[in-house]
Amino acid sequence: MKLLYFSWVRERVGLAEETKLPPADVKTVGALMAWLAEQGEGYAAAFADPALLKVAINQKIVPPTTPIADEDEVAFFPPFTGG
Amino acid sequence: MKLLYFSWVRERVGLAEETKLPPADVKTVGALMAWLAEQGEGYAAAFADPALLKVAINQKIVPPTTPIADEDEVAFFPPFTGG
Amino acid sequence: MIRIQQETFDPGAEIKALTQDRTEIGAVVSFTGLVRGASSGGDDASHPTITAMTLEHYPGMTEAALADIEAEAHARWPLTGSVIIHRIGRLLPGEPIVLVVTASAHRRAAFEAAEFLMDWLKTKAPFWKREETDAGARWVEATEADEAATARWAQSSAG
Amino acid sequence: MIRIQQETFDPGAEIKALTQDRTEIGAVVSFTGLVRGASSGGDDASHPTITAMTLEHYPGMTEAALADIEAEAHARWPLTGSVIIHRIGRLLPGEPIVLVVTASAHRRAAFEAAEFLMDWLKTKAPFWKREETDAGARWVEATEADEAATARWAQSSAG
Repeated sequence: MKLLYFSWVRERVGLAEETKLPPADVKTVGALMAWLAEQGEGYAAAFADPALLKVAINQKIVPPTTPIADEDEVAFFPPFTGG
Repeated sequence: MKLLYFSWVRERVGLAEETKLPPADVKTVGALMAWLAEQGEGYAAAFADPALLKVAINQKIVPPTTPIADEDEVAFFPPFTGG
Repeated sequence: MIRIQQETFDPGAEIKALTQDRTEIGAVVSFTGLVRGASSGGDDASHPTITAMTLEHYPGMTEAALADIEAEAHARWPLTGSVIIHRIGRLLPGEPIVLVVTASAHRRAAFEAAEFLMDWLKTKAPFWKREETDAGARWVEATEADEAATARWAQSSAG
Repeated sequence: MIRIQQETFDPGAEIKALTQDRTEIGAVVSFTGLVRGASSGGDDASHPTITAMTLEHYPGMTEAALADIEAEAHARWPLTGSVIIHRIGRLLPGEPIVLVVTASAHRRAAFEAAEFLMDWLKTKAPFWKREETDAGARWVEATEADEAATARWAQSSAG
């Protein structure tokens, strides 16, 4: 699974992108965020409050209940501030 | 009294501006328009329906009841269509 | 800043002049009005093609009216600058007639002030348009839509 | 037309490109957003001075989001053309960040579509701003005002 991090999520995780395969029982976006929060100090800081984050699967914003698949591109970021 | 005509008022009167002294009993903008309507064919056509016209005294739009003075600049024109 | 002129104008140059060496401006809105080749009477195919448009104005009163309109916009919105340019004389389809530019710290003020300037300019500045069409010439008539567009700003005056 | 780029842009050139050799366009509206030297957190003097602004984005998703937003504007208003340019990278106060240009036969459509594009772009396109100030760096936070500005267009969809 391709994971992308933007803005302060990227800074806290310490990576812009990586490939990770979560355990088989991690089946939704919400479960993925809970699992990522356990992957180390930077991840813990980034995913401490999932309510602050938006998630896109294959470049479409989705709710935490959305199922994930191994071949997905999953991106994590705070709300947009462009313009 | 300096009289100015714009747009189709100018075309009907046949003049862009002229100096005219109305009789002493012509005391308001409305009376001036009625008097001008009697000054010939072009004037009659221009002032036939005063409701179509706007009047400015010294470059400020005024209602027909406004008094006039000999030294005024009085302009007649249809509603504006710029922009 | 107000200009009434026969020659054309460059919206980009006016935007640049308003923003050059400034760091408090967050938003610049420009409106450019152009001569259309279709009659302003409507959009359907039965309307004649416009071949030229002549703008007449009332020298002296025009400058005063535009200065009043610009001052009113600055009283209503926190603008850091503005430009109004209106052309006069005979123009061809595709040529620009009028330019309004507004600059502000925030986008809502710049947008609203630009719309306000255009709406007021249409009904409060002494310009008259004469269209030449393939079916003859006519003076453009003022529209109720333009009156309504002016009136909608009456309620929100800060002045 | 959509562009995401590091280099600056020229609003005048984009306006000209949209109107060149056209006679059905009556109105062109442009919006230019610039980096302000005062913090976006507010206008009072206590806010730190901004020394630079860095724009990060999500390549691929950004292009798709802007194309969707532009298509939505064309579905809602009768536009003859539009341009969205958004810069990325590190910018200094006074530099332009974003340009929106809309062209239409009539002014109301051009104004509304330009405001709509800016409002949607702020909350629906994957950009993030990081401010460097004399008191340190921080990621700009999304505002409720921007969410509200996006929401006001929800009722009037023609799509």
